Amino acid sequence: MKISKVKFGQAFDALVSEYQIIAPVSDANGIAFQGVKSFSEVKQDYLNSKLPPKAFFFPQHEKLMSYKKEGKDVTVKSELKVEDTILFGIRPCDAKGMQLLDMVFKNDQYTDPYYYERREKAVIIGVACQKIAPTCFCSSFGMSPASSEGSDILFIDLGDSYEVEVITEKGKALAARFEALSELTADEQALVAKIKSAETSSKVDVSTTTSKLDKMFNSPFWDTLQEKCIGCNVCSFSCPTCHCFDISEEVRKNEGTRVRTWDGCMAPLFTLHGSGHNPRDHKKARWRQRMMHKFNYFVHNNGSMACVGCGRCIKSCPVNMDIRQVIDGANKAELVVE
Amino acid sequence: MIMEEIQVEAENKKYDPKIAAFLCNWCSYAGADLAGVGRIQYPPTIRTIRVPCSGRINPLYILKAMANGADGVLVSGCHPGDCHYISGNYVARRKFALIKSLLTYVGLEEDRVNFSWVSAAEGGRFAEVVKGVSERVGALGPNKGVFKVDDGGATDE
Amino acid sequence: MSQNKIGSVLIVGAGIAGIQAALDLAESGYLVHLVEESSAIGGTMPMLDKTFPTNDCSMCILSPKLVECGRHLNIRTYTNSQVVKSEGEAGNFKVTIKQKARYIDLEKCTGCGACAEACPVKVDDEFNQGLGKRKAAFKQYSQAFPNAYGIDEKNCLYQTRGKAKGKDICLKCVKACQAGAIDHQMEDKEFEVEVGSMILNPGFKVFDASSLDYYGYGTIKSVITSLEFERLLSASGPFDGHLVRPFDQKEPQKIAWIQCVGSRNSKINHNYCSGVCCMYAIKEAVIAKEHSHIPVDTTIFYMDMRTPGKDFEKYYNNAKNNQGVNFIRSRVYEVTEAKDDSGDAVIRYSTEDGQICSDQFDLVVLSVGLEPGDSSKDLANMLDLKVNKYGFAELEPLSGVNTSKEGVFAAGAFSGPRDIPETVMQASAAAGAASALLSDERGTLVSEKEYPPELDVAGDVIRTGVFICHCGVNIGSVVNVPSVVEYAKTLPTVAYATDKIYACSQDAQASIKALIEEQKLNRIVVSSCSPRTHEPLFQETLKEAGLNAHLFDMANIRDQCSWVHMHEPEKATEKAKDLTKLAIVRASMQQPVQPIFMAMNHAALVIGGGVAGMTSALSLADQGYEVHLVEKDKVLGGVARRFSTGFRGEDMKAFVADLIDQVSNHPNIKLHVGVGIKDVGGFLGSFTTTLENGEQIAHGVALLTIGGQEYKPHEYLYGQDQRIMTQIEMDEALYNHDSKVENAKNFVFIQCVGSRCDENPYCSRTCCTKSVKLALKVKKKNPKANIFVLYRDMRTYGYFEEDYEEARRIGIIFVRYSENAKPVVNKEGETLVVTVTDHVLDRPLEIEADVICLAAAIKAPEDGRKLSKWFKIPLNADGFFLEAHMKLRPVDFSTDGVFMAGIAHSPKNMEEVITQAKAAAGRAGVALSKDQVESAGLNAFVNKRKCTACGTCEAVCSAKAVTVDLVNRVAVVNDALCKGCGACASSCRCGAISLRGCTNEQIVEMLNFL
Amino acid sequence: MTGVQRMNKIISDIRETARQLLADGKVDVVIGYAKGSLPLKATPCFVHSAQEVDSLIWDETCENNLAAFVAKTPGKKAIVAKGCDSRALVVLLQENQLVRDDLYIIGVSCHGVIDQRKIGAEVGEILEASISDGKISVKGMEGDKEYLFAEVKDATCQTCRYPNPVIEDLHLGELIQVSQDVAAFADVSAMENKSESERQAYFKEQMSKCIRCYACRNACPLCYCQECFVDCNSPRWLTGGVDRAENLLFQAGRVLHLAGRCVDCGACSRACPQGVDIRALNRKMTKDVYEMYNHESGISEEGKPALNVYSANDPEEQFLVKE
Repeated sequence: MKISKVKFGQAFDALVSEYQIIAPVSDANGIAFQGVKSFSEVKQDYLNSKLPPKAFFFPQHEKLMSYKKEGKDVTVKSELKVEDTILFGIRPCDAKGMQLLDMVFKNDQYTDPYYYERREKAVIIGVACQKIAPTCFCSSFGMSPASSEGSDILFIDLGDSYEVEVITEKGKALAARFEALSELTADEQALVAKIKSAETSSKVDVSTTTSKLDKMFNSPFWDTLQEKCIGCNVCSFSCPTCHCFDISEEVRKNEGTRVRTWDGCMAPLFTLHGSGHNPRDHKKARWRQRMMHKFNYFVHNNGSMACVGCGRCIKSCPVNMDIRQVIDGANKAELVVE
Repeated sequence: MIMEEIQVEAENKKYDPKIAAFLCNWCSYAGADLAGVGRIQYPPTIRTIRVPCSGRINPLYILKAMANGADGVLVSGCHPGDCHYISGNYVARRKFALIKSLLTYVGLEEDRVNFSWVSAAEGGRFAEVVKGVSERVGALGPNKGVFKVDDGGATDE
Repeated sequence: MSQNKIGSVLIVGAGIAGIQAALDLAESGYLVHLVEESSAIGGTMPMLDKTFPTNDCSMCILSPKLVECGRHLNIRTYTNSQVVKSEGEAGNFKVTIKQKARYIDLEKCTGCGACAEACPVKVDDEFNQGLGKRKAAFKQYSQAFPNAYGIDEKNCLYQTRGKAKGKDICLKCVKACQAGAIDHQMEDKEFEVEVGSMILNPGFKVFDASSLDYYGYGTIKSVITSLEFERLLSASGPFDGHLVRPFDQKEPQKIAWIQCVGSRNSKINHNYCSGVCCMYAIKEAVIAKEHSHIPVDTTIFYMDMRTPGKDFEKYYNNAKNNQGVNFIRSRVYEVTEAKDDSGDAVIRYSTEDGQICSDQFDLVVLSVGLEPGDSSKDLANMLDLKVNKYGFAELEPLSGVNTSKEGVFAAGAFSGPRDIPETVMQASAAAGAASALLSDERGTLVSEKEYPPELDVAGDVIRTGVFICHCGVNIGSVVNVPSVVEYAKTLPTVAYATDKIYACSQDAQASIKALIEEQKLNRIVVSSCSPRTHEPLFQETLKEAGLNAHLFDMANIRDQCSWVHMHEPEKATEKAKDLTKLAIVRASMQQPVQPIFMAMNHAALVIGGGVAGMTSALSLADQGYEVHLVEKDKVLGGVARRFSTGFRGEDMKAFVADLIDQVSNHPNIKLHVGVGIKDVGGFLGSFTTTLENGEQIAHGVALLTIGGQEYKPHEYLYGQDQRIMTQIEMDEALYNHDSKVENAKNFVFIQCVGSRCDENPYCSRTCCTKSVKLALKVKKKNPKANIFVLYRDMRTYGYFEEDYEEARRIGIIFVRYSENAKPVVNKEGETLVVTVTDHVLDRPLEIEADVICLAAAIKAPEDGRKLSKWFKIPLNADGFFLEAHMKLRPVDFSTDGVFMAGIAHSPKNMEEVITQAKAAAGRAGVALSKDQVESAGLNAFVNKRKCTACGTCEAVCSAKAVTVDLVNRVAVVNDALCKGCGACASSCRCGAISLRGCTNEQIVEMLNFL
Repeated sequence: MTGVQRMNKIISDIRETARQLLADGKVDVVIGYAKGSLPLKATPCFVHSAQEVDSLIWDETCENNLAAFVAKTPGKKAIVAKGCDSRALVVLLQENQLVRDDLYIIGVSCHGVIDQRKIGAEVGEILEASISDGKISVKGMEGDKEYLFAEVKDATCQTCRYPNPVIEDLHLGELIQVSQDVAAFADVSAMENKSESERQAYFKEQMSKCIRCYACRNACPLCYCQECFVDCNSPRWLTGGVDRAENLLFQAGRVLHLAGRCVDCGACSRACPQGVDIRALNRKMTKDVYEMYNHESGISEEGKPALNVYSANDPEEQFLVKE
């Protein structure tokens, strides 16, 4: 089924009163996901956002609670604010990323209320990619520019209309609000088929990576890999699946807040203990951790690699460290016999 | 528009700014004491932090004071050449010149952050400096948050 | 000399000389009795606005010394006191002191000023030179020590009218004083002290200009003295530093200074140069320009501009060339009142070429000279000291500080006019001399306070005790003290808070001590007056209660709150709360700070074996210290070996020989002659110096007395004819009866050869006098000789003016030349011809000379640069050693434990060299007297984990206390040298270096509570 | 020689030098540039053996300041240094961060590097690119374009006065003449001349883009603190907040720490994934230091960072409170 962009636009604008709607917009810095009030604000033709949309469930900086002491009285207040939200225009890689984050923040051991409550109240409308950047390599992970994992509804842009694919129950409920849906023409069907069968031209072979990494903890591969890394957090912050955070207390006078902030494993401070000891005191250990976490530990824990091939880290890295080359390097690295 | 401005001005007049004042122990703090001995009146706007020397003032203190919502900052030390520690204020002077220039550049109102040299003998001048700074900071109204941070989040004007 | 020496010293006069000498002696282990005639210590310096040549604020640089002197345990200060009787001999004097009643109990007075407020009597304020008013209950100046008021019995209504009649007249002060300090029944008292030595520095008074009626002082309102002008400039003066004429408050636009008022005047038996007036006049002119809101035209009328001191010439040139001060070489006839009712004054004068002019000024400042103070004469009389014809004390030749009586030393203007650094030098020299005299008794009479063992508060829950002071009504009448107390109770860490009527009173101290114990308080905050005056008092209380003195902070809610916000009680209360809060935050984060002790090697190294070095070495050796004297030449004596006589006719050859003899035979002196220095390392207390022969000397202090060098003229055909010689060469020629001078008839002396020029912009100070002395010697031997002295300004300062006057009187011809028309020396055949333009006659003068004596400049020593690097000490632009402070630390370097004396500091005559050498030895002796090098401990400290060894701290540290250890890659603070300014901490980007008592954490936390 | 030939000569000289140094055991590692994985991108390259030297390249894409790596790389090392890299090395030497004897500087004169962000903005994602004799041909997702090098020269390089290394052990290529005999700060002056509110608005916008990834700091050769003030727990100079006021506090603090040291290499701005105009702040400080103290950082080994020294005549009128 398809919906004309005009009709969808009307539905979109109508939903604004009920939902916080997040959609891609064009700003001075490129494409960003932002709250919008009208469909006309939404950027139609875009590759992907500069930063991943994970911040809507897992903000870079979030007040968890606040407290205040007056005399002997202490008051504590939760700072969680949740709204019904629609995320529109999410690319398949990011939608998949969201699914991976779900595994971290909601699992049989722990459910993070801050993430979970927002995630629960959000509907993701994915939009399939039609342009594929040279840094895109999602096809390496069994996905494609039009895959639907993680989306509640997937759209495929047909020019004047969208093909609408309802994926989940949440998606179904929202899709019920769309009017004047119609069937696709044969040409359109062919176009959809073409888009759905597209693959990224860049691909890395990850078939043996996880098992290889099992044996690579002491590999000399790590010794030189990291030399050019400057230890910033660009890759972590631009990654749709990175989810490490730090919790700190911001106290002033007799009141304070507990805040959660993104953290990144590339910074030495990440693992620095209060004692001054740092178990990962060198970039070597940090890079190994990054690779292990994404392509080994996460697989063992959650059955999936923690990389969706969005290519953001490749584009943003100040020293052009390319994770594809790193995976490749790991695949080819000699094993040390212990 | 003009009416609004007048009103804003009138409201600003009512407000008492809070100014973090870093005074060096040997000159400016002594000058402030001397103003007291002479009963020279000035507005009760400053909150003094006594430091051994203006050379002790880390530029980050000034940023931090602004971030914490001080409406203004006054930094005062010995006149160049009079430093108790020989060259503390000379070393500080370069830092002060640069921070003032930088803050103005990024759009902090010029009158928020103030520097002066007040000697131990200049009680009257100390009062004048505080008066002048208070008036100008007062006229700007409360800290508008170019740096102000509240509970870990920014407050916009 | 007495066999029963006493380890204490009487110091008479508590100006800067008395204070310096007292501090030096008390710090070296002698009990000091400091007697001051007026009600407060400080002398003349507090009256001055800025000081030349650095334009330092006088009060700023003095006040730390006032505080230090005032609270020194081993300085007993007697104000309102005079010495009335003295008996005994060197080593053991009995001195009777008479102390006049102050009528205010020093123990009780808090210095709040309520009495002065209430006092109805207004009289002229002497401190402000009569330009302002004070009350009969008064304090001389606000920073005065003792920080207490006194009652002037000559003007007090009760004392003058009530007391005798038994009537309760006035007594408003008694009512006003909440501390109960006023006691109108107090009586004068006399008491005796026993001392081993005396240092006299009763100071000077300024010449009474009204005695010379042609200057119009006292009759023309716009004619004032220079000291009055200082008060006009001073921010604490009668017009708060606003430069106005006292009588009509008009801002003067045109000001004149008239030099030599009461100086260089033989008609009134003031045939000496006061030495300081040229510089202070220039300074006043410059400051007046800087000070005024409107352009000010300044003119100085002078005869010779005498700026021979260190960096003075530069100051003069700057005033003339950059600041636009006008200088008119002239003779002033009279000052009259302007006829236009403007109140202005008109100066009638003649210029050098004889023109008579007159000019009108808004204000005329008389640069009054210095003369002996009234009490100086009494003092000299009482002690039966030799005085000169002007009434100044006459010192023993080449002694620097010795009066005619053994064991009695003089400093400052007592023995003649001198400026502040000379005064301070003499004071340190006198202290050193007294210390040498009494060295066996060092430490016998001084006391040290004992305290209970310190409580260990590490890890304890912080319990802050807060005491809010009412200060009678001073704070309480404006600030709502109880509400501040209540507020304090709500703040973090506060375990106890209360108010006190007078927190500084004895009973309050006792109560604080008891509460520390009772409430288990481990941090104390007092909100009262200024920590600058009262912090030591409260810290003392903490120590007595067993708490570390640094677990403390003060909020100044009086001087900086209630007194300055008297009409806004609510806002003042809010501010008092905030200030108290900040003090609590800071105090709660204070940690115990322990003084730091480091080893002290009690040996001294003296580098340079000229007169300065030998004098210093002897003084230190006499003080009982081991001295190593290093001289790179093969013989001791330096340049003085070439001199025949001193400036007072002393036999220099004999003097130097005697000195060499003394140092060679002194058991405490080890000579290292004919060997240079290879390397120096270390710091105060533990230097190691390596000589060129490999020998290593360990020493605690170093004195640099490496002299200077004579300029080798490349002008005036010097070196091309034997008859052209420098002053030293001429002296030698005369001494050796060289036929060149013996048979000569025409002598030409050319001044400023290599001085006051582009190459060496400074004045060499001694050459004018030297030329006059040489000329007199020639003329007296051969009255028929024709002698010409070609000069720019005759700088025969002090008593040398007498020689100049005599020289003119007996027919020596003085011809002035100007900088841009220097004399020319030509050789016509075998005849030397000197051509010079005479300014009076305004035409060239040709002199056929048989001898030409060039006053060659004194230059900085060559080795200065090496020593500068080794000892981390600075040189000035001319290559001379740069002292720590031009005024108050004239022989110290900014590097602790290193001192200087002699020509290497700046050109000076032999007597001055000796004074400075003794001063350096005195200062070095203070350092050496310590068992250990002690530092208060409020020092910088390094977090090794954070330090990147970038060296920024090292670069910004003026005390040279921080160095980077490049092996361990960490900055290291030398606690012995650190002064605690914190420049390193604020410059450190990575936050590795911080300052005890003022850490980044503390400041940021205070800002968090703002 | 054509430009390409000249470049190739430099590349072969770099490789030969590296080969010799490594073969002779004079250095343990050569830090240079290799071709990156993306068009118009070079990447820092650490060559440990003579066999690997052929990965070294040199062209207008070599934008990283390699001085940032030197202190952290153990052993004896050679570094390929442009003018700005060499200036950073000078400051690092002045600040005891390097031992001169452990360092071999292969100096290369630099005409400037390409501002790929500018190209990307016009042609979209860059698919292919080639550089030849001052021309850059680009194939992009949004279209193809040919540029003259001068059109896409990085802003930093346009005002560069030190294209030739100021310290080096070996110089490769020809020296470049620069015309500016005084530093030009038209960019800073333009900003200074804007109104207070315009400037405030500009920096607010810039700072709101910052995500505090610290790429700017980490790419900077002179940000080598063990613990940056932003990471300090006691005292907390900044909260964990990521918003424009906090970001400005960070950036202002950082540029103050770089004042009188910054060598204006532009590495911070190029490293920024968000395109924050960080250089605008550093340039302001550079201008002030130049004008007030007549100081340029890292141009001679004898010099000292501007804030480590003072003069009694330093200007003060412009910052003292007007009375």
